[in-house]
Amino acid sequence: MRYSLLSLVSHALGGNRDWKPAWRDATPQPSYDVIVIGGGGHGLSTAYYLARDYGIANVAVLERGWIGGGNVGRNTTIVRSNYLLPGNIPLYELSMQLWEGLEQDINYNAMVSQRGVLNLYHSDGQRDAYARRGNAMRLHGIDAELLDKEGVRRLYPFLNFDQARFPIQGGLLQRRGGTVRHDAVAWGYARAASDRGVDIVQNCAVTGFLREGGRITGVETNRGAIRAKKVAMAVAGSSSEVAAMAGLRLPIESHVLQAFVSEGLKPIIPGVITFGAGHFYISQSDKGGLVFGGDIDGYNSYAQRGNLPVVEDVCEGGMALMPAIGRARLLRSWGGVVDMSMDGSPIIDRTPMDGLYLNAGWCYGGFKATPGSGTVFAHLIARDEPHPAATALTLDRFAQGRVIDEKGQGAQPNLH
Amino acid sequence: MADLVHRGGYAGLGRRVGSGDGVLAVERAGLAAATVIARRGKAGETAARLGSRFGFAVVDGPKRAVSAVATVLGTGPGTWFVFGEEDPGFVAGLRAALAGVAAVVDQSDGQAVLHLSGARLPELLEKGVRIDLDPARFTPADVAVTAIAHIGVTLWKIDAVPTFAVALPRSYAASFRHWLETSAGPAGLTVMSD
Amino acid sequence: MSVNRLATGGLVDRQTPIGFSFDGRPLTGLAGDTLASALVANGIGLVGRSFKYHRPRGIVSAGPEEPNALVEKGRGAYREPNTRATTIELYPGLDVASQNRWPSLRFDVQAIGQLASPLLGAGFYYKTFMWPAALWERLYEPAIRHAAGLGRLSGAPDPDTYEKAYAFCDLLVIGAGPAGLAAALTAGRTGARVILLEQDFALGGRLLSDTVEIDGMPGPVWVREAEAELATFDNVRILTRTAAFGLYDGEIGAVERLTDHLAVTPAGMPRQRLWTLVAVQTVLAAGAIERPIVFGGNDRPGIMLAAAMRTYLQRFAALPGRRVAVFTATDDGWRTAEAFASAGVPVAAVIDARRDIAASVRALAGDVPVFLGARVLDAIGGQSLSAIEVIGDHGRRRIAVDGLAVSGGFNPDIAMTTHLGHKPRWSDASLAFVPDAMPANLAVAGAAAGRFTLAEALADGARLGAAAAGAAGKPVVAAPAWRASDETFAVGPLFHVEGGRGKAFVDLQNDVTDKDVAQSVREGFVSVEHLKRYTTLGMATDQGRTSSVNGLAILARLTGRTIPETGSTRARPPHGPVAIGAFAGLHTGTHFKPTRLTASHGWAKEQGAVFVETGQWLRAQWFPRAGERDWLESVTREVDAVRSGVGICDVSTLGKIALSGPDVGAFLDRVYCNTFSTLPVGKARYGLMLREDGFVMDDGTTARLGEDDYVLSTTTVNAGKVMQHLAFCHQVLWPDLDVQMVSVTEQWAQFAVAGPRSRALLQQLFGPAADLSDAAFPYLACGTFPLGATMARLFRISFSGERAYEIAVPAGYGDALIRALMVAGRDLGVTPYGTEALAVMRIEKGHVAGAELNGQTVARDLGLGRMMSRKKDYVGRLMAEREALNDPSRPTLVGLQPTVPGVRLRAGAHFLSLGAPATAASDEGYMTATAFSPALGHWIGLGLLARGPERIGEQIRAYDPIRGGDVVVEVVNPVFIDPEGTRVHG
Amino acid sequence: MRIPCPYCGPRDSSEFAYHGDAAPRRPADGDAAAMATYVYLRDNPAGPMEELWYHAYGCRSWLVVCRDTRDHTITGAKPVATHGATA
Repeated sequence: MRYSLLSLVSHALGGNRDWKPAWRDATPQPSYDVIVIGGGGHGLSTAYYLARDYGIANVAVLERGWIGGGNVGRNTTIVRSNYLLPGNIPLYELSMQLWEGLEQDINYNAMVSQRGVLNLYHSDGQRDAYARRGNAMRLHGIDAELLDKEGVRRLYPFLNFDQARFPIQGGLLQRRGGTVRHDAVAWGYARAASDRGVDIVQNCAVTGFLREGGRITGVETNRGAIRAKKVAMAVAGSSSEVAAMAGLRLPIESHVLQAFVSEGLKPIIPGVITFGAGHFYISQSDKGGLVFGGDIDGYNSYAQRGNLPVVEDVCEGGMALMPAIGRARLLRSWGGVVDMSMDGSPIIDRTPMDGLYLNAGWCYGGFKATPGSGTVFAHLIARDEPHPAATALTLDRFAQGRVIDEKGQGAQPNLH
Repeated sequence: MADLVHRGGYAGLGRRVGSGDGVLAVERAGLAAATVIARRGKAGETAARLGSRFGFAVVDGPKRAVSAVATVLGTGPGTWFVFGEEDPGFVAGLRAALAGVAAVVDQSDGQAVLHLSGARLPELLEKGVRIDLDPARFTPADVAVTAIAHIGVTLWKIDAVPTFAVALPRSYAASFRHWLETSAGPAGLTVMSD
Repeated sequence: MSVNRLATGGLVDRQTPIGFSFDGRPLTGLAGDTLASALVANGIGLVGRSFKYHRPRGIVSAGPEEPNALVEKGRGAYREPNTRATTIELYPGLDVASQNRWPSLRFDVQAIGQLASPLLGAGFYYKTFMWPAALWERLYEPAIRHAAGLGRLSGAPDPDTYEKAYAFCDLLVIGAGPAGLAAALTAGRTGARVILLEQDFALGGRLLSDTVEIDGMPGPVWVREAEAELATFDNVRILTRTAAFGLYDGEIGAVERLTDHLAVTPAGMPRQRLWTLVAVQTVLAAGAIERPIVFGGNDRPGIMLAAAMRTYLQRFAALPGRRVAVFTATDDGWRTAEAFASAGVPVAAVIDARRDIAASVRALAGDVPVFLGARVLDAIGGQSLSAIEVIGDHGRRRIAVDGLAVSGGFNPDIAMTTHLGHKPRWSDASLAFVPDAMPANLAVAGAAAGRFTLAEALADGARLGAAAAGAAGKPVVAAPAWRASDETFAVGPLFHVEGGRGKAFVDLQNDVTDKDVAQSVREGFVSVEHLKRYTTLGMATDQGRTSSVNGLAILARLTGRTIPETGSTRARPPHGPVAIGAFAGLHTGTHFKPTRLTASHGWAKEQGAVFVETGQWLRAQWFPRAGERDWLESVTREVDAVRSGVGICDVSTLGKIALSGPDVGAFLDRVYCNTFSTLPVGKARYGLMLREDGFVMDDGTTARLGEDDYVLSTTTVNAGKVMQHLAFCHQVLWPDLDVQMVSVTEQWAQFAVAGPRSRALLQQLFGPAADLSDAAFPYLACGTFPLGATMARLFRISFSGERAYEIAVPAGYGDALIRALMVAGRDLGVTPYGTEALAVMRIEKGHVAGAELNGQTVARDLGLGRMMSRKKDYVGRLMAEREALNDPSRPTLVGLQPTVPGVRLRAGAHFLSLGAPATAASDEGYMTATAFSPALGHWIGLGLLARGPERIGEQIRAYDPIRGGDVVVEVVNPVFIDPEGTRVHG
Repeated sequence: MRIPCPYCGPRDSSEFAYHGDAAPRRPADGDAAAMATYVYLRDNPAGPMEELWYHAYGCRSWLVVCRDTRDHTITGAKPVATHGATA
């Protein structure tokens, strides 16, 4: 069923009684060409692109809970490709370009809204670091502008320019960056993948791997064994746990990242603002909520919840940046479990086990990468070689010293 | 050769806020201070020698021992903060007394020390101190190394009135005074320094 | 007296009228009112507009669960959007306005959107607005954004202040209703430390609203006595207007409203205080929230929760209707009928969906018409309720009313029991979720536990209060036994009445109807989490308090499951919205982070220095002089002064760590890539520290002051990180080494004295007794010299490349020393210089600093590969030896200068070979730092360039499109000035 | 989260800096592969875990804290010195 204004009107005339499920709630078959573990954004987009780009539709996405319940449903909805290092930029820019055409491609309005992402700087050194980054973006054909203080003031006159501990000197602006309605991404990909024949299996938890010799040949689940020619993991937050079932140790820790939303307010913040010196970033949703976040809590956790000191830390940053939000109320918080990798960048690679493919280590960056991640992971699975946009994201880069460390923090995941 | 005048960490920061009555903060400038760190395996001996030097019992724990001339504060395993009344030879004497068992590092100028008292002190302290200062639990025998308003502090209690002492790195003195003034609020505060 | 105020009764003070205004209309209430009760008393039923359809809405509840009556409180910068009228305490001059309407509350043009409501069902926006794509951001989305949202922020900085506080206790009681008061009294009497939180301004909870008795006393009287007794205990602290919002690991967050109820804020008084509470035991006595029923037109102003109606009537003596009906599935609804009847208000009907009603309950209605087994199908009216349509054995009947009390059951307020991930249990008896698995040290009492009667509440409180006291070593001697009524709380399953003509709202604020739920189910959104996200059910400011269970029940029925099979969503903090300002406390503006000041700060300020943030420190960046046009002129003068005469710079902010003990040398050899055990006493050496992954962590000079005494310096920014790293190396990696270390950054004020005349200046300072000759005190020497009443440490080290010293004195003498240095150097033309001149000179000398030590470089990249010892193991050695990190194509440190003099260089430019296209594939590195070199008369730069050292003499592009710059530069030796290094001896 | 510092007593986790899993031991024999494993690979268990915390705003001790990563329950903390760390 194609979505359009016309279909909306015709359903409305029929009392909205004829809507069909957005995706088939499938029962697992005994075997598939590809099993994707994880019904989050990356798993669903991988399945969609396997079907769309490689004609591999005999695919199952196995989700232990309900689709979209992981980090695709608990993030701050920001999309951008303002990365620094050549190992990362191509993937995020591929992703950005896919966002730009996503809705027409999958016939689902995910509210891709290119309202601009601004990263503030407060010193000459930070300005130069952002210049380096902006120039790197431009070398990759990506839009980037370096604003001075007045440029920032024109966009956001209500920021704290005069009474600040770290006065704003300017910012790096990517106008093509913005926000996307996160849940809709999961649902849109699920619907589009399902329409192309992919089985989306909810409440199906993987409990182990089937092996023959050194090869992975399927998975054990709480709904029985399912065989597959290839098994792909896209379970960020739980990557280590699932990998351990295959006997692998990963350069990853699981950490909790909290995010927050205020009560609904009339529009005040047009774009996305990132206040690095205060560990704070914010945007406003179409419903009016201020959506904001900060640093991870900083300790290993699978609890999907954080603690009060970080809430205070984030709000301190918020008030330091924009004291106009003091009287807005924090309404909801949530916690996502993120894969923090040892260099802060993701891993998309084959594993030492034949037939097992890994997509992990997204740190905070997973949501914005969703379309690109699915595209390059599908390529890797289908072709058994890395997509040109993801050649550097290998698993062996750590041992080799080819780390992609945007922040220069080294092998200390909670600092990335 | 130039002679130099000494200034405490709160020099020039004295002020009266509101009624000024609720809390009194008095700088203790001119104290001699040293960090004492026991050599490997010598924590017990260091404690014993510190004790015999000053004539009181010193333990390896977050405890305070005090006499007319010295205050010994446990700040970490095998580590003490020792304050002496104004005596130019205090740190050197301590170093000699602990030779071979502990490192003695002069910190006389590194810390800014305030004595805090006043009827509204308990409510002021609970606006910054994240540990339980109930009189039954935190006594004049206790010491806490902790943080107030993102500033690392050493906190101890001088008497049951209560009078508290708070020592912090001197570069933070102005920021700490902001916390004091803001937190005292309508209760009022007087900060006195030289 | 206001139109709907009863002449007697209630807990309002008729002697104290209070003037306030609503939408500019002056009104009068009484002391003891909330805004909501004052509006009710003034006969105002229309209070707000809903989120999506802009439907007219009134007051639904009498507490923080209010979904409809949200207003903007205050004006100008004080405007506070989305404030629940039910939680605003009335004060003189209170000024509130309705929101989400234009041009007025009565006439709101956006309400026309209701006509299109069949098009605006669940998830409609996911299905359209996709063509043409360009219109989304230009047209569709702005329209959606404009229509959505509720109140308006002022856009001005919040003029109020906030603070934080921390408290500890044996027993924390959340909620001061009967259960909470019983717990606090029981434990308080033993001497246990108790903190009692109440979000209302008055203690008592339902005892203030209901006609119940304890020990023969009316509720409010018993509350008064309990409060008086609690006030006599030093060990009990009562915090009213304080709402607990979150259970976290080991602590509970609460927010206290200090001035929101005051007409005038006392000077220095913060608006709110954020509490972090640590309790040995917590008793949650938060009560229960009444549940509405979903039926046609159930959002009409005038339709209220039954217990809330009783609260307005009995606590506030305000009449929420002049002819009311009760629609209930609970026994409690009947008590509202009784309350109205005893107040003399005509009750048109009691409609109960159940047939089997206890006689004692049936008797509460007296001679009011009763419809059993009946339902309200539709509520009729526009901006107020005019009638209800009842369906039952009698068929359909329309009953004219202006108020309808609704009671669908009670939801225990258990959100806090689920904050740590524990799941509640569905109780078929209570028809509600009740606590099941519980977090450690948390217990639930009374209605919050699904034990609704007064007797149960008191008994729970006494039992849990005694247990907490006992755990604190204060056993209860005589357990209190309060006598109270044991009213019935039977409830029947009624969540939703189907078949009404009007819209039936499940989530009142977000305008989620029963049809939206049904459509979601058709579209496959059958997980409760999917339903919530797809329809926004439960995501309004009431956080689902009035909507979640009804939504679940409808979902369960539509999917053929039971409610427990359908599940429940997990509650997360905050329980009740909390001002963002409260979480920030006083850490705002310039006090966002502490500021560290050096001993010379006051002096530098006197000199008119411009300061720069360096980590938490403020450092003098340059010292402008009269007549200088810009910073460059000042900095150039400062650099010239150092290179030709003598300059002084405060370098106290560099981290300084004292290390001692027999194994210090061995320890330093393991943490630095170069060797320190061989450093002679009285000498200093530059050191480079790596991370274990082989990348450079920090650098600095370390001096050996004595056989077992070293002082190590770090960069300003990395001081804390290095201290932590050294403690890690010592305590975790090599605890067998006998090393003692402590930061002495604060102990020493340290100044660089640099330039050819630096020795002369110091000689002047120290006097002739000090032998500062090169023979006695050569380059890299360190020593101690008497200076007045103190001793100064002197290091002969240089960052500028000139002859230079660093002099350190105890920080108390720092201010005096800078003044003394200025005096001593007066005749030598001494010039203070700041960090900017420091940076210029380090670039001229090719010294690396923060821009190059960015965590992404290895020693080899910085031209420091030779420092890496091959004779010993140290942190980072093995990882730094990896092939990829020794690849010659890695960008390596070089100097850059423009081929055309006068052209400015900028850090952050990328390097491209001449003629190469501006693409990523051509990228060969970047400029790390630039400066105008006064000595050379042109701009210079340092950069990291692929195969850099091989390319000296080559011309390349410094590509800087983001600033419109594209400069041809020549690759040169990174040491621009005095490459032979003779000037340090000059 | 309250961490029971053996020296200072229970303190809020915001006083501490976190390092991670306490299990990996720095290899001493110059084996690059073992060092890479030590530096980069983690078990990252969902469950009880011994981990290193530094009491930065307190006694400046490195502690081994036993904590469950599923629910943050802390069952103990001891000084790293008694943990048996070796070079």
